Amino acid sequence: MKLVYFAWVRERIGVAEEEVTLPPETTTVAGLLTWLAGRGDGYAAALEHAEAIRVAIDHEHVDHSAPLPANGEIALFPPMTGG
Amino acid sequence: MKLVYFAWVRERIGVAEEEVTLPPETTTVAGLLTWLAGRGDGYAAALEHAEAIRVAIDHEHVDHSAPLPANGEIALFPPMTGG
Amino acid sequence: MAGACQPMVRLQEADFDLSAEVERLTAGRRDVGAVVTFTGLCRDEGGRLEALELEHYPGMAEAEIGRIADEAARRWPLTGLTVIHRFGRIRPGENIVLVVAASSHRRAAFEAADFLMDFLKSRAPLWKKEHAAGDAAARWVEAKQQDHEDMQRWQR
Amino acid sequence: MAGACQPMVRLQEADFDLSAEVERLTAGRRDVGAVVTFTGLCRDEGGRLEALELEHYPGMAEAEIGRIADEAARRWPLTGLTVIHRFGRIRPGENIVLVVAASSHRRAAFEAADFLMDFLKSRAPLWKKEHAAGDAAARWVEAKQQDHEDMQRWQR
Repeated sequence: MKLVYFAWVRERIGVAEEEVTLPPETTTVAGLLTWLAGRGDGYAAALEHAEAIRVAIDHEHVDHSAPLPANGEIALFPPMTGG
Repeated sequence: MKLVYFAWVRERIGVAEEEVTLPPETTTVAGLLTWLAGRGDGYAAALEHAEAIRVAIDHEHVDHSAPLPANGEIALFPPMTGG
Repeated sequence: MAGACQPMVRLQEADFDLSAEVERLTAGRRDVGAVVTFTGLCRDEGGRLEALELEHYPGMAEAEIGRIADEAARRWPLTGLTVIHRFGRIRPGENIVLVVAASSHRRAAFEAADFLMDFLKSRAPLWKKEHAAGDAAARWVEAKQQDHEDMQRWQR
Repeated sequence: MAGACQPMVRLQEADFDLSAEVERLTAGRRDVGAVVTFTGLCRDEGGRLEALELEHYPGMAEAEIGRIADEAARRWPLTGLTVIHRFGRIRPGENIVLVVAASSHRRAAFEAADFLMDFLKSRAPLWKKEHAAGDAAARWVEAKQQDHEDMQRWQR
């Protein structure tokens, strides 16, 4: 699974993107966030308030309850501040 | 008293402006419109639906109940269609 | 904020330059966050119209639009406001009217421009005559009830 | 009307040209009656700000703004719609974002531009980082509750 990060999520985790292999029991966005938070201090800092993290699957916004696809690009980022 | 006319009010009356001397009992805008309507066919045609005619005294919109000034410029015109 | 901005109002026969008018309200400034422009153009009404003729009441048109603009500058925190209305003969595709509203905040700029247009339509002493394509006689445009209702949205 | 217009969406580092973008939606046409533009500019926040850094999600930014623009083109009878959002380093007084909405009717143009800005603020994957004047550390701008409320005005 390809993960991409933006803004302070990217800065705290320390990389802009990475490939990960998820454990089979991780099947939803919420599960992914919990699993990621356990990967290290940067991840924990980025996902401290996981409910505020926005998620997109293949360039479309999704809720934390969304199922994960078999393949695809999952993006994690803070609330948007464009415009 | 100086009277100025615009758009189809001007076209029906046939002049763009004129000086008039009002009878002493004509003291309001409504009275002016009634008096004018009796001055000829063009005036009667222009003021046929007098309630729709807009009036300005010295460049400010006024109601038909407004008193006439001693001097000044009184404008008669149709509802505005700019913008 | 140092009080209401001083709006600029012009009635002119010549066309206007959108970028130049926006530039006038933003050049050298660092406090403008939002600029909304409204440009009104002459439509050909499906080919029916050959030209519009815009008549105005010189002196009062400037004064009345100035009063509407001053009211907008009091109601919203604007950094600049410009209104230009053309008169004379205008052909389809040409500009008729321009409103530029600048502010630190986007809602103020949107609302002020919207307000200006609603009041211009119903309060500014200007009248449109339509010259039809072909032989049909020219006719004065009638005021729309909708324009009056649009203006009443702003009563408070 | 021949169906919804096809919006143009661009993410770019370079500045944009307001007049050129308006011209693109009006040149050679005789059916456009109203053009509303919204330009968002970088403010210096009373001297506090030296520059903004705009980060975007390439691919998704275009896709998401495109979806918002398509929704506007379905909701309002537009003849043209353009959205340009810059990314990279932007200094006070410089442009950040442009929306141009063209229509036969002024209310459609106003509402579509207003709608686009509200949705851009809350849905487009872009993030602003403020570089302060002096020695202060750069910091990410926080999303405002007001922006979320602005977007909800359009729910129906």
